[in-house]
Amino acid sequence: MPAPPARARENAPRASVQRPTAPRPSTGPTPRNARRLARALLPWVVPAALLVIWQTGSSSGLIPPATLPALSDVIDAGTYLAETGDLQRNVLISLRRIAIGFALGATAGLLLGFAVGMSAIAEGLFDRSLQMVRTIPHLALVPLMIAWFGIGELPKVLLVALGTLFPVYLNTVNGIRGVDPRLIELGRSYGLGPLGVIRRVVVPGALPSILTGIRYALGVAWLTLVVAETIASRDGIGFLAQNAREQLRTDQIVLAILLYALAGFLADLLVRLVERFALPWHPHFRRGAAT
Amino acid sequence: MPAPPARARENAPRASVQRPTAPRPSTGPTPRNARRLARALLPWVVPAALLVIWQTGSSSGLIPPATLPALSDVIDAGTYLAETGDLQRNVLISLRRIAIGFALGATAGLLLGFAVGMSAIAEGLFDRSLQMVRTIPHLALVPLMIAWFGIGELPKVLLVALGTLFPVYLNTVNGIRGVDPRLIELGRSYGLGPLGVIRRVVVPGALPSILTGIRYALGVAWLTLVVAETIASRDGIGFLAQNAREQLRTDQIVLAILLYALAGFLADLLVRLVERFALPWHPHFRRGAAT
Amino acid sequence: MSATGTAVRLRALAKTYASPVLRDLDLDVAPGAFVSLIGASGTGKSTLLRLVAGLERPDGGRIGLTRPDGGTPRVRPMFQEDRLLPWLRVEANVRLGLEREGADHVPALIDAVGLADRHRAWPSDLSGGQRQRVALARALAHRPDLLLLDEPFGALDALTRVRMQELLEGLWTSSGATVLLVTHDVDEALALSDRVLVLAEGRITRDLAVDLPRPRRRGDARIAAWRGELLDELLAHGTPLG
Amino acid sequence: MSATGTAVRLRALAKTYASPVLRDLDLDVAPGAFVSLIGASGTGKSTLLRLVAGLERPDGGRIGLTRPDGGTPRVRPMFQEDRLLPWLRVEANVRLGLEREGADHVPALIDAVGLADRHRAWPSDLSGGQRQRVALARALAHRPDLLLLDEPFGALDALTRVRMQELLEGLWTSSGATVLLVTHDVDEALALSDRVLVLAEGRITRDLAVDLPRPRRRGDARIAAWRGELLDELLAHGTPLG
Amino acid sequence: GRSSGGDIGTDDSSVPDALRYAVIGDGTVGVPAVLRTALGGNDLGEALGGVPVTWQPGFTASLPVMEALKAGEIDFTFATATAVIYGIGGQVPLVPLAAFPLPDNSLDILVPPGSPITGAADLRGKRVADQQGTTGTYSLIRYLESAGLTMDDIEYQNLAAADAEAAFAGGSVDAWVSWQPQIELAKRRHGATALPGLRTYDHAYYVASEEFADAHLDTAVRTVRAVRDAQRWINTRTEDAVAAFAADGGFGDDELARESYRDLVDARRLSESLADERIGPVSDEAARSTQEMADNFHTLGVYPQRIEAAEWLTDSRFDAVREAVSDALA
Ligand SMILES: Nc1ncnc2c1ncn2[C@@H]1O[C@H](COP(=O)(O)OP(=O)(O)OP(=O)(O)O)[C@@H](O)[C@H]1O
Ligand SMILES: Nc1ncnc2c1ncn2[C@@H]1O[C@H](COP(=O)(O)OP(=O)(O)OP(=O)(O)O)[C@@H](O)[C@H]1O
Ligand SMILES: [Mg+2]
Ligand SMILES: [Mg+2]
Repeated sequence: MPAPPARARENAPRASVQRPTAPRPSTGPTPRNARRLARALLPWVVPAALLVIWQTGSSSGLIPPATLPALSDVIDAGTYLAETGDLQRNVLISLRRIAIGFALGATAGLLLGFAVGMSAIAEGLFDRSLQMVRTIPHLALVPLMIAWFGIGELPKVLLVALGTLFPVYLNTVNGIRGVDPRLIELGRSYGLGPLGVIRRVVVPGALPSILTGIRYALGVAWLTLVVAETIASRDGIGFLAQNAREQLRTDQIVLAILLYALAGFLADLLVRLVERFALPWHPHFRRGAAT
Repeated sequence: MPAPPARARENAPRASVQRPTAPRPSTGPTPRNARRLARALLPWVVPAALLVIWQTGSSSGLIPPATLPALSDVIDAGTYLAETGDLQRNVLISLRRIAIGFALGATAGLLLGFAVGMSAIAEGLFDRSLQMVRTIPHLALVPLMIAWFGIGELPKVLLVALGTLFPVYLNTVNGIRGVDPRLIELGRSYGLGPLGVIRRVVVPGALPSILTGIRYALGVAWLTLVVAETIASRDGIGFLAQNAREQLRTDQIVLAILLYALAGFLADLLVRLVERFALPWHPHFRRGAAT
Repeated sequence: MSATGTAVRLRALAKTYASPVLRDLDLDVAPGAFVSLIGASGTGKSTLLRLVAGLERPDGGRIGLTRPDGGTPRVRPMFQEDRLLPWLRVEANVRLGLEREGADHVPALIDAVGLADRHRAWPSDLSGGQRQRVALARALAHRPDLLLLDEPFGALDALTRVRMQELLEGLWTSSGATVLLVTHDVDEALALSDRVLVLAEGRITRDLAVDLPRPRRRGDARIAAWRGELLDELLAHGTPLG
Repeated sequence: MSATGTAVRLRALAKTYASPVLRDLDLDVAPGAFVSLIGASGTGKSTLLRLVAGLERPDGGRIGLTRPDGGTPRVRPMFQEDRLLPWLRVEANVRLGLEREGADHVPALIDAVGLADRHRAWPSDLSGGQRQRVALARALAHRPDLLLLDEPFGALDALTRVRMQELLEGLWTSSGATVLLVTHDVDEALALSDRVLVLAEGRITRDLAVDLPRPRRRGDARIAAWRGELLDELLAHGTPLG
Repeated sequence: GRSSGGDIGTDDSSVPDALRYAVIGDGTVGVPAVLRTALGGNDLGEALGGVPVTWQPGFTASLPVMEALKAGEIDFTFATATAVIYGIGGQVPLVPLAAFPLPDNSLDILVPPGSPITGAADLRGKRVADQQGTTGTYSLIRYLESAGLTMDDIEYQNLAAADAEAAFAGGSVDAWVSWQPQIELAKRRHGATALPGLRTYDHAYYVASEEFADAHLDTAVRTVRAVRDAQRWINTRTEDAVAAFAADGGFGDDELARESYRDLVDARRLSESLADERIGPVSDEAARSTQEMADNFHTLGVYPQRIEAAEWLTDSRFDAVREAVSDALA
């Protein structure tokens, strides 16, 4: 039987005395478009509500500027930084660090994840060690990173790589363990070599989980960058945040936070696109679930 | 057919001209015990090798103390702190913060994860907002946390909760999406109410993924704690690390790092135990995979 | 058993996936009837069962399920695949959805499907036929008013199959439930049911009343004749292989 | 087809799970033979196939697969469940493990199992019988020297089943491969194979040579007699239901 | 350890390939800004006879600079007495080049507007924010002493300056000790009151890495002189300096920050304010005040060991350094 709808909302009444005709809402284009619009707007309800509460709270004086600067002040701070070109420059520099660090960390995480997920020996050798290294805070590592790798780009990028490695690693291992062993057996019986099994069976089967790891890692990359950009740097939005903090500029601190949220939004968008493209067979992405 | 072995190592030759008898090594107890011992020791190979390299490198002078203090110095630092009682006190205080923050964050992550995983409306409302909040670094949030929640235990515990929320949330959603929709349909057709479906089908199906999230979150809790314990605290191992850094006490910094690794090890052990107990049916835990 | 036969009434039922599967299908099943549905692979038998079970929305038409006493009918589908929950042992799978008090008959049922000594096994440790029997036991355990069976004996050898048929027939007789059975075995349909329906081209193209007393003998001449008729009917519409 | 029949030689084969499944099983299959295996549900038919395919380690005994020309035999099992990869469309599933050059016959094969118009479908959009036919096409596409089929027609209606049997028989005839077929349909075994084996109590308890010319007629008296004999043999050992 | 190594700068001094100058903050105000952009003709490269200067900004305080110094990434930097004490304790290979006293009003202790606290005695039982182990800690101790109080009499809150402001603004602390220019800015921003009588006792230093000082003492000493000249220029041409810093983005769009900075330069209240006239080779007085601070940290348990700072600072192996600095600044 075909895979049925996966969601609770689609739980049709199971055995009503009379089940009425349910013509698909494909008759008129208007209700469908309205529904589509509602679906597209839904994710913005919470952020918009927060922004409105914030601004009215600030302008009415309910939220004192010491607690949270007014939204307009934050926008001013952003405009000023954008006009001087600082904002763009810092964002680009941070993006570069993220890109390199993420590429390194995600690659290492994937390789280790596949090794550990596919081989019991690799699991025995590496898993425990990685689980132990995982809990070491980046902040605590900074002094050692400086001692070992100096104060240039290297320690910054390495910290980002370290931060992204673990979520990718853990979710890759989890994804591989979740692949139906009968399908792996099938692949093997049908003459796929070890690499073929990985490529045709393990990777697609583990992909949803791996993408969850990558999605999370894209967030962690930004988190780590803030720590990394406290290492003797005068650029990047981590430095912006840090500097704003030192100079007691709450408006810029909040600006940096909004920038991070924006980065999160974009990272999320990217992964959603990849998911849609890479998982056309997955029930969640086939049933036209919420965008 | 029964679920076959899942691991590459078990890839028996598929079609050799003559496949010899393979009596299970269950004949004598000695080789089996030896194998068990090897399996138990394997995870310690890498940490032990690192410790040996470290200590010989230090004592031979190959690793200058500025790069990395000698293991013996670190142990001395630990002994000193343990004798004064500082170590135990700080560890206990940190553990308490972790416990409360993790309980809060994991609960919120699970609830949100289930809401978003089970309902398209909840997904529309919350998912994007959470993905945006997720990338906001704790370090950047510290000033706001102080402004909003003061300098007591509350902001520290809240930061830990915030850190643990997201991995639990993301992995819960991923786990729920990975549950075979046919099994959910089955549960519904067999008269399980929405709660019954969650309890009997969704939770067990999503559990491996949820446990991955919890495992990761247990690590993140420690990472966040270091940041949290920069807020007006004179205790906790985050403070210990921070203080050691300011005093350029590399031995104590490394000590703190080793303590974090130990915390990671214990957290990992805990989750492994839970996995073994909660997933008796899972192929990975049934085939006697590496401990 | 306490089941109450349920009447099924389908009117102008239509369902389209990539291409139309069911179109304008009408069907009335009396409460307590045992109806078999046969048809070539891919003609929409499972789809029809899923529609009746409320698991799929029709693209047109009406589905009415009525219990003579006015209550809400308890419908239980047994799916074409076994759908055992991997994290529940055999007995827990059979108990699924039953209250603790209402499950006293479960051990007897597990025994009846020949799995008494395997009741603590994990589904992944069962043979294909064993899994199918667990799924059958689960469907029967609920004492449904309307039982929808999608090829419930497909993975069973000839003898086990006969035992399972006897089990089903016995429970049906004592319970008064309505049974809708999809099968690819014409003999099975003729041996068990009051009516045999042939599904082809999206409609019921043949509705054969099997008015023989029970238990039926395999060798009966009328059965042999009907058998030929039904196969001819199937042949007339062609298999998907042309 | 370029397959080379492979001889199978089992000696004192033993396999135990919770309890013994196979014990001291001996079997010789000549290269190019078509051998059917029947037995009650849960007697170890699938286990035997998995052992021959090298997917399970025996607890004792020897398994020898020999190709007359000395090469390594190409063994392909078709599992009892369809095991389609959900992330590959029908055609890609059938091509699995084939080089691009060696897959020219795949479209024809998909056509032969009646799924030409569904070759771009996702497995989850297929009916049960359609999925089984994809799995069959996949096993045949590899032109194996030894083909291990575990109830390959269980989800097919009578007519589609006959077509698939014809397809299999045709490919077997032209290729010279050895076929080991597990089935629960005694008629099917007698119609297709050179030998029918009965598996019971962990051993081959009956080894029946079916020396009839092909194509065989269903009505043959000898077939009817063998049929009775085989069912009696099955009955003698009892089904799991006692 | 290295600190007991041989005499520094006694071999012939050579010209380095480059000078790596650590900058705390982004280097858009103060001495580094002047030297980096050659304001008022103060060109460090030129003063060093063409040695290229690598500016290494972005340090959050002088303590992290010590980490970089230890890793051999930095040649020359400003350092507070605290950083020097911790540097000695942490065996950072540093050489003290010059010292000067901090202005004794370079710190403030703020209380919120309308607070009943008017002096040290009122701090009993109150929550006081300070970044532990800094100049402020030492000043706070002495301040409490003046009213017969100890640290045990207050609720001490260890907070970094940035976090302290948030806590102060949110009412989580009753008083807050910190240094310029932040504290003045915070005072204006929140309309806070500074309690009278808080003083600064310690010195600040310019230090070089041991390797650099030993091989290139001449360049190191010239750098000290250039720093002095730069500070001199700031102190005399305040309006020009502040305007130049502002043009370089030193105060962002924050007018208040600019004003308060100018006022602080005028009043000579910034850490480096006295680096123009009072800078010189490490004096006994500097060594004594630093030792006092180290002792205090040790007594209070802020730092676990007793550091023999004075002995270390006045060690004879730095004789050549002292001589060269005093010659250069003469
Ligand atoms: N979710 C789906 N999306 C697209 N096509 C589908 C879907 N489900 C079923 N179909 C198609 O609808 C037709 C009817 O499917 P159905 O499962 O009802 O057949 P069936 O009669 O049960 O066949 P079988 O005897 O092989 O199980 C098939 O051609 C199938 O490919
Ligand atoms: N992994 C396993 N662990 C424990 N028992 C198993 C396992 N696999 C199979 N068995 C048991 O071994 C016996 C033989 O199983 P097998 O699958 O070979 O039966 P079969 O003859 O193929 O039956 P069917 O006709 O029902 O498919 C069954 O009783 C089954 O429960
Ligand atoms: Mg079907
Ligand atoms: Mg089987």
